[in-house]
Amino acid sequence: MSALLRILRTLRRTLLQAVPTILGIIILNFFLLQLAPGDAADVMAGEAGSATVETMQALRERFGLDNPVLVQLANYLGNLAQFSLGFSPRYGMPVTELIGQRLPGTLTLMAMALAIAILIGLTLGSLMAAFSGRLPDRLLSILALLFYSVPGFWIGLMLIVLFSVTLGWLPSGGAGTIGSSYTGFAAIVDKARYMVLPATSLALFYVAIYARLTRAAMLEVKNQDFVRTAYAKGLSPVVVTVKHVLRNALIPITTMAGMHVGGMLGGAVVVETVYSWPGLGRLAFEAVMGRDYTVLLGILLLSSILVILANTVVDLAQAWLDPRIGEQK
Amino acid sequence: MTTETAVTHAATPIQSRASATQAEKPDTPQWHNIKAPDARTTRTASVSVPAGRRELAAFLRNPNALFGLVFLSLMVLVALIAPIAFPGDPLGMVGKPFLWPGQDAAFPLGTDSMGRNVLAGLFHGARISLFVGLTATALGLGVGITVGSLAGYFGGWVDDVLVRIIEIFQTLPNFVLLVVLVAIAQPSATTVSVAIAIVSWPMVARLTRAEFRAIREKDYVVAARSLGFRHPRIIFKEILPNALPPLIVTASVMVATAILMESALSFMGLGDPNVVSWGSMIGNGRELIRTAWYLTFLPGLAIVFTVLALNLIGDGLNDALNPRFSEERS
Amino acid sequence: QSATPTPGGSVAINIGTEPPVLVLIAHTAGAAYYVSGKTNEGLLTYDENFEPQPLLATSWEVAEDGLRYAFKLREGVKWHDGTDFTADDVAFSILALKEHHPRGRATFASVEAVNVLGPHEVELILSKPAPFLLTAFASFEAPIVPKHLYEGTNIPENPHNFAPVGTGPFTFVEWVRGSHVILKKNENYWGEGKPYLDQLIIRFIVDPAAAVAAIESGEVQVSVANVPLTDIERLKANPNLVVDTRPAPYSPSIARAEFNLENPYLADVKVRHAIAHAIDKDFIVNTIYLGYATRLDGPVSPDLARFYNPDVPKYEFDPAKAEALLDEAGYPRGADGFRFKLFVDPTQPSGPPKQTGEYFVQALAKVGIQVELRTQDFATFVKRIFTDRDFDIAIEGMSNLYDPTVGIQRLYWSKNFKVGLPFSNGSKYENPEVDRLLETAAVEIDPAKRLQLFNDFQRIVVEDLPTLDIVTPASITISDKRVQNLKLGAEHLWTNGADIYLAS
Amino acid sequence: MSPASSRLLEVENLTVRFGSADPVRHLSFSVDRGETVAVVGESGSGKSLSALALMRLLPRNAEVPNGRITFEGTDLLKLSDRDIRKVRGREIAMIFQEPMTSLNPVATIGNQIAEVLRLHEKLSRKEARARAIELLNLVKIPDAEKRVDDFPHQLSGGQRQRVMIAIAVACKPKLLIADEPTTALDATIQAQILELLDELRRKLSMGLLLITHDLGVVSRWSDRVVVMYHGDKLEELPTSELFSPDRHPYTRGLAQASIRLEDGVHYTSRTLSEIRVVRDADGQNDYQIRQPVPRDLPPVANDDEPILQVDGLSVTYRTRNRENRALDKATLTLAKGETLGIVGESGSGKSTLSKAIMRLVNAESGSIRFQGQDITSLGPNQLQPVRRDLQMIFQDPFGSLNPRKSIRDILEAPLIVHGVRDAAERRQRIAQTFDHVRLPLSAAERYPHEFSGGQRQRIGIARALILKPSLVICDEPVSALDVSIQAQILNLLVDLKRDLGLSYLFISHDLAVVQYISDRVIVMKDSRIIEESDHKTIWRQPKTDYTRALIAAAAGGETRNRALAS
Ligand SMILES: Nc1ncnc2c1ncn2[C@@H]1O[C@H](COP(=O)(O)OP(=O)(O)OP(=O)(O)O)[C@@H](O)[C@H]1O
Ligand SMILES: Nc1ncnc2c1ncn2[C@@H]1O[C@H](COP(=O)(O)OP(=O)(O)OP(=O)(O)O)[C@@H](O)[C@H]1O
Ligand SMILES: [Mg+2]
Ligand SMILES: [Mg+2]
Repeated sequence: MSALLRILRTLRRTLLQAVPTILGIIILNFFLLQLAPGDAADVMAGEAGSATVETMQALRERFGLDNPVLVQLANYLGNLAQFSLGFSPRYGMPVTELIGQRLPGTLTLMAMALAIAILIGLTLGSLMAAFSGRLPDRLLSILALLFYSVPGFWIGLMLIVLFSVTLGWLPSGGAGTIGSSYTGFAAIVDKARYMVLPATSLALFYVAIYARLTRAAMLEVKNQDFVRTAYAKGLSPVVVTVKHVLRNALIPITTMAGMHVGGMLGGAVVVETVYSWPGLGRLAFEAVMGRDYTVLLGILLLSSILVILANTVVDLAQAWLDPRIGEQK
Repeated sequence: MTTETAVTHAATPIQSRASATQAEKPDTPQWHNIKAPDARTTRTASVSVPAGRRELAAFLRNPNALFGLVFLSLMVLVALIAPIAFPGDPLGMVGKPFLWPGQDAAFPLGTDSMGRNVLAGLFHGARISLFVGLTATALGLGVGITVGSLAGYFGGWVDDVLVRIIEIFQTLPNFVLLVVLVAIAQPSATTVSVAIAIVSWPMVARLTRAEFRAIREKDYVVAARSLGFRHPRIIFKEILPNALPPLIVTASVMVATAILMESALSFMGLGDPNVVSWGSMIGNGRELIRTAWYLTFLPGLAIVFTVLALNLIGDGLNDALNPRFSEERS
Repeated sequence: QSATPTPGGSVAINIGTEPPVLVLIAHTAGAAYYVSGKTNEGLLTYDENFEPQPLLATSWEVAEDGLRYAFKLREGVKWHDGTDFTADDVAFSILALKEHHPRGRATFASVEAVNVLGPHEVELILSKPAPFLLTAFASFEAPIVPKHLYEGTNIPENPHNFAPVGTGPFTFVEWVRGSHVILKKNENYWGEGKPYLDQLIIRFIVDPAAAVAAIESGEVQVSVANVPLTDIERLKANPNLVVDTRPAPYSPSIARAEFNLENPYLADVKVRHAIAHAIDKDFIVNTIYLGYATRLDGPVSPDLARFYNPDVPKYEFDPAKAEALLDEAGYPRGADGFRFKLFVDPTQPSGPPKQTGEYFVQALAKVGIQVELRTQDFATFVKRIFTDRDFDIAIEGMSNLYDPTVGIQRLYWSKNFKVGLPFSNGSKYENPEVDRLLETAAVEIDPAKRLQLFNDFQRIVVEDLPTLDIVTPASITISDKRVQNLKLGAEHLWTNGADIYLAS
Repeated sequence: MSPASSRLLEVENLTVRFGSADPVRHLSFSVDRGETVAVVGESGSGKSLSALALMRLLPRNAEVPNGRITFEGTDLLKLSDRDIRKVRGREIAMIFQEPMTSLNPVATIGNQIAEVLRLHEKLSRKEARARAIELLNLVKIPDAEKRVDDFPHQLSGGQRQRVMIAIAVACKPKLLIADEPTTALDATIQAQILELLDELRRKLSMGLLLITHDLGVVSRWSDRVVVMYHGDKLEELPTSELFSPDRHPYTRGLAQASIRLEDGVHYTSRTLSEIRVVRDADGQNDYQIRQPVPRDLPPVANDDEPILQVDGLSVTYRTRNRENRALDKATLTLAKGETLGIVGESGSGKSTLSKAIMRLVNAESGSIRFQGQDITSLGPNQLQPVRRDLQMIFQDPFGSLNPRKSIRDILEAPLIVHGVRDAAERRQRIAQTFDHVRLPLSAAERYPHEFSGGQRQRIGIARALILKPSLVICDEPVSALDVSIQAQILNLLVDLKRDLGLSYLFISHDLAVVQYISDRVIVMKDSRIIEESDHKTIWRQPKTDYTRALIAAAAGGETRNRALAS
């Protein structure tokens, strides 16, 4: 009975709290972007390499840059109120559509990366905790730190060289076989093949964090009395770890994973660049470079909604993991 | 019924010192009754260590931490002596381009595509990378801890407002925000540090807040309040030391993140072009990864080892600051 | 080129940057050059010697006075949507170019009227001669768009700019933003048996190292630009690949350092000369471009052979002379060893422009000029140089285009100094003689006289040195050796691609 | 009683070693089928470790250098890891000392019980659940069908303890180890649980190893007693002889130091015996029992204004989704020099009352007057001087000490906060307080975790006393202490009262202790004060049924001594 109620309550609270946050984000970003030198017309005219005063004027009109800043903000908010993210003259399409094109791919990539990171992280962390203070622990933690401290693009390029150029097993970039007409399972396999390398590159960075976190949490939980109770029942170490320790240790990890969702979107820029992956991170980067504020604001808005959603999911997951959460306090 | 039931040397009431309040006073040296079982295992030496030194001693006893400390000191030393060891601009094009390490004794680690001395770059790069890493972390920690502890400690509307602010920054994709900030402020070591601090503080704030919320409810904090401690004392002396472990781990990770973020910025061409950093060396060398891999590998190695050292120090600090661990290790 | 082309097959071309549009009717984005002509043809195409060749126009005629251009158009051509291609489309497109195309405004400025003389006949009436005009009808430069889809719309935002409908050998299939464009064979193409390819894929692999990996692993068959120069030696050794460095005459690019003449130091021609002597262009060619560039002494690239004047003053690398000039100009070295300080702003924060900037820092320091490098993103650069004019030396890549009046005049003409206008006369160079030469050349129909005017112009600007021209980078294409007819004529890779085929 | 057939467990020469220390040395004892053996001894004497050693559940850094543990003929120490797992939970089961934390917080109690059944009895999920409900019924959890899906935090402390018992007896073990099964439970629940264990022992004819420091419990429920001190077994004796005079001096000391409700001892009439252990030159312990000299106590000054006056105090805890009125219109007064004892059900609001008086939780209504001043709504700054005079000893001694501060820091901070600037003076005050609570000054640099539970409690007391307050609220100050230390602390509190004129609000679930120390007693139940009397009347003429039940449960002991009966 209380589980559903708990979930509904959490959801309602989150949604109510999200409104001011999102509004704050829009306004903050809007003014932040105003501070960046140059505007979309500069970029477009600059890219063209040749322009005239008239074409510049026309460009500014198209972007709505000829209005005072506050009017631009009001226009944007007006658009939002009608659930429209505006139109990007640079891309020649509504921002919603532009983002919509890339969102599924980005989300899958992020989800896969996060899944890989958590899976490997949990495994490494559990192993490290099991061998805490001994050689395997030391070696694994150095390995994890290596993953962490090697720049993402370096790993990315090395993986490409190894798996695409040398071995020829996996494609070097892109999000799927271009022009293929795969359906069903074949399509999934195809997509997965393209996703393995970028997801791994993206994940490795986080593996270290989860591994360390898991290790710490497991060590913490391991010393608690109820673990001893479990052993006293005659359970084997593996069962104790999986059934009793891990679940309790998952809570700080889910917290961290929630925090990483936003970070991943941004951290993906580099990986997306290396793998020519048509993702939102790259789009955001290009929007900054192109001073295409409607697109950028759209992405940032989406990202904040995503993060808030992720936080909610984390809250729910934690409420499920730990019955004490959400009931009291 | 007020007779002594056992023969004892304390048969006569003993006058206590200053207060003269006790019915009895311990018969000191051998007073075995205060046995504190654990006390027996504690060596007297560690008992007499004055506060503060114990942590240091515990830290220095930890071989990992010591290794980290030595390596980091070495790096700091390298940064300090860089101008003496390699006077002149590390960006100077002093040799033939693409000399491999060992190929020319004048450039033990080779030269890059423009004929710059890689070793000089590594030395001078230590200055900037450590500067960026440490400054950004210090700033991020400072702001994050302040905001997080205020939110977590006071709760209520203070918390509501601060959490909104944290959330606003947290939901922005870090790297994109970083790019925007650098685009606004022009790349330089300082602006890059500040920008990295701006994107990294929310994480610290969240963590601190969570810790503070949990610890705030602990009995020893309630006890501190009951003793009339004021807020700053409770925040900084009672709660903060207990909230440190995750923060220390985060801090050591943050230094690494900052160094790497600077490198990613350089990768995207948004670093400070007038100074060398490990990140910029990697950024410059990345296109050459296939032909002259040492150009990315060497600064990469420097980063890896520094990060490793920092993490070892972090772990060591954590253990040392935790009276339990340092005890067990001894 | 080789024997008999075999039809069929698919070719993927990596062009690096993703273009903002696919049809250049109201845009001039360089990345779109590779795509626009494949779907939307122009009236003419050009051979290596810039001789016009028929495309949508089968014949043409230029009046003696250069004020009337008449074109006979190809018959039986259909738009991709099945509608017939007619003279109305051409007239409409040329007027649209004149109205909306960033360069078209200037190119077609003197076009007073476009008259449709018949279903497949059209004439352009000019108010004054435009000697370059006949070279301006390349597919990507002056694409012809279907009137029935563009008329009455906001042309710069017309959805078909993003999903082209043209007469070209390839029809548009899809554009996945951030990833690729797929074009497929136009079965109704007018060219007999062409195109040979069934499919053409345009990829956008931004990262240079990844771009190399893609061509090495065979995922793309052609890669233009953005391949790290250091990898080229290795790629050359790859038996499956061909590295082609033939120039692209239709739009040769040059690297140059633009001096801000509003800066008191740089206003002094001696200082500019000193800087020229302090810079070792051979070093730049060899170290930064690894030899894949040609030293440049004047504003015209040797790739634009018709207008190239080798006979301009040369500033040899001579630091001593540079120092002497600086002393002479009244800027002795100060206590810190420096005479004065300048900023250098490269267009891009990475690659050769940045490296050139880095070299400037080092080279100028040697002659006592302290230089600070500033890198920034493109928007900031554009604003800094052309709006804020807060710069001393800007290092830019520029295109000569197919004619100096179109590609070079804008950079030196005093009337084209316009604050806020990107890539105009950023130096604020003002020389009445140069103005006169350029203005005269713009309407001079006698090629010999025109060439002379440009030669004089080149000599003067090299003497005055408002801009230090540095190199003209090679245009490098790496391709699978089976891909044939990739670069044809003056248009290079920017042709309609109908002749590309895969040798077995 | 032929040993061969009825002997269940035989421990011989067991030593447990942590690095250089041996907290258990050469311990030998045995348990027969159907027998209850009690282990008593000072806190930290190695009782729990010995029990853990039987289960092979010692902490990883502990080793067993010698000894044999023969259980039904097999040496447990020699079994492989696989085989010992078959013994754990099925043959030998254990109820751990700390019921609050010994259950997995994220699993339902039903699953935690079922787990052991499915493992050892190979029951199906459904069968195991049905059995779990049966077991919950057996341990008298009301509404077992519903509560089987509850999580541990939804149960009260006593109920959790019972779930632990259900887990332990699920597979009908032959030996049940119960480590302090009733600490921190109020008298009625304590009695119920012990009765339950005893019943199970009889029904299943299992051996019961009962670890406790409560001699009342020992004498009432066990057959034999093992007395431990510092890892050594001092002696083993039949329970009936526990109170006989010719035992080991330490055992005698324990017996004398313990107070029983039915003895009716009061601080005004008698000091409590203390055991003093002195190590001779040759390293032998010399156990001495002493009864401190009696004290002349000033009469309680009932005259002028009371030191504390609480009027209609109510506290409601508001959490996100429910309200809990933890204290309902409490009214009480406390004269200078008086000790007011508070007893009552667990969760009846005793700690809440003390925290409200301390202004650590905000009162919803009502007023608090302290030393004539209304402190109900003072701001933090005005409260500061009041805090100095009003101190509290927290219920959880470990939790109320900052784990990262040495004891010196913990004691010094209040002095600094309350304006003792002079370092020398602070040092002197600390030394003096250490003396008060019988802690050696050499312990000052150590950290809370380096002390035993009893010592921590004394540190808490020291912190409360160092500011020389006039009122101390003591929330269960002796619950974690064994009788010998309890006696010391109680004597100390009385001394301080005499010397400093302190007043106490004294909360305890141990009626005998409350009886000993209080001048007046109030009884709390369901957030209310239900009864108030002076210390004599309340035990003789309790007014409410609850109080009567409480006293009956606490006093039943001697009359039903099984050891004597059997
Ligand atoms: N993990 C450990 N590491 C080191 N010493 C330990 C550890 N656990 C217990 N000890 C020490 O072993 C001794 C015996 O502890 P044990 O828990 O058996 O005491 P106990 O008799 O059960 O006390 P109590 O009545 O307080 O529960 C104590 O001195 C304790 O400090
Ligand atoms: N911080 C809190 N938030 C919410 N409810 C609380 C809080 N503290 C105590 N309670 C609830 O208030 C009630 C009274 O608790 P209190 O701690 O005063 O009981 P107690 O009489 O001291 O019990 P015990 O003998 O177990 O210590 C209990 O139901 C408890 O669950
Ligand atoms: Mg114990
Ligand atoms: Mg309580």
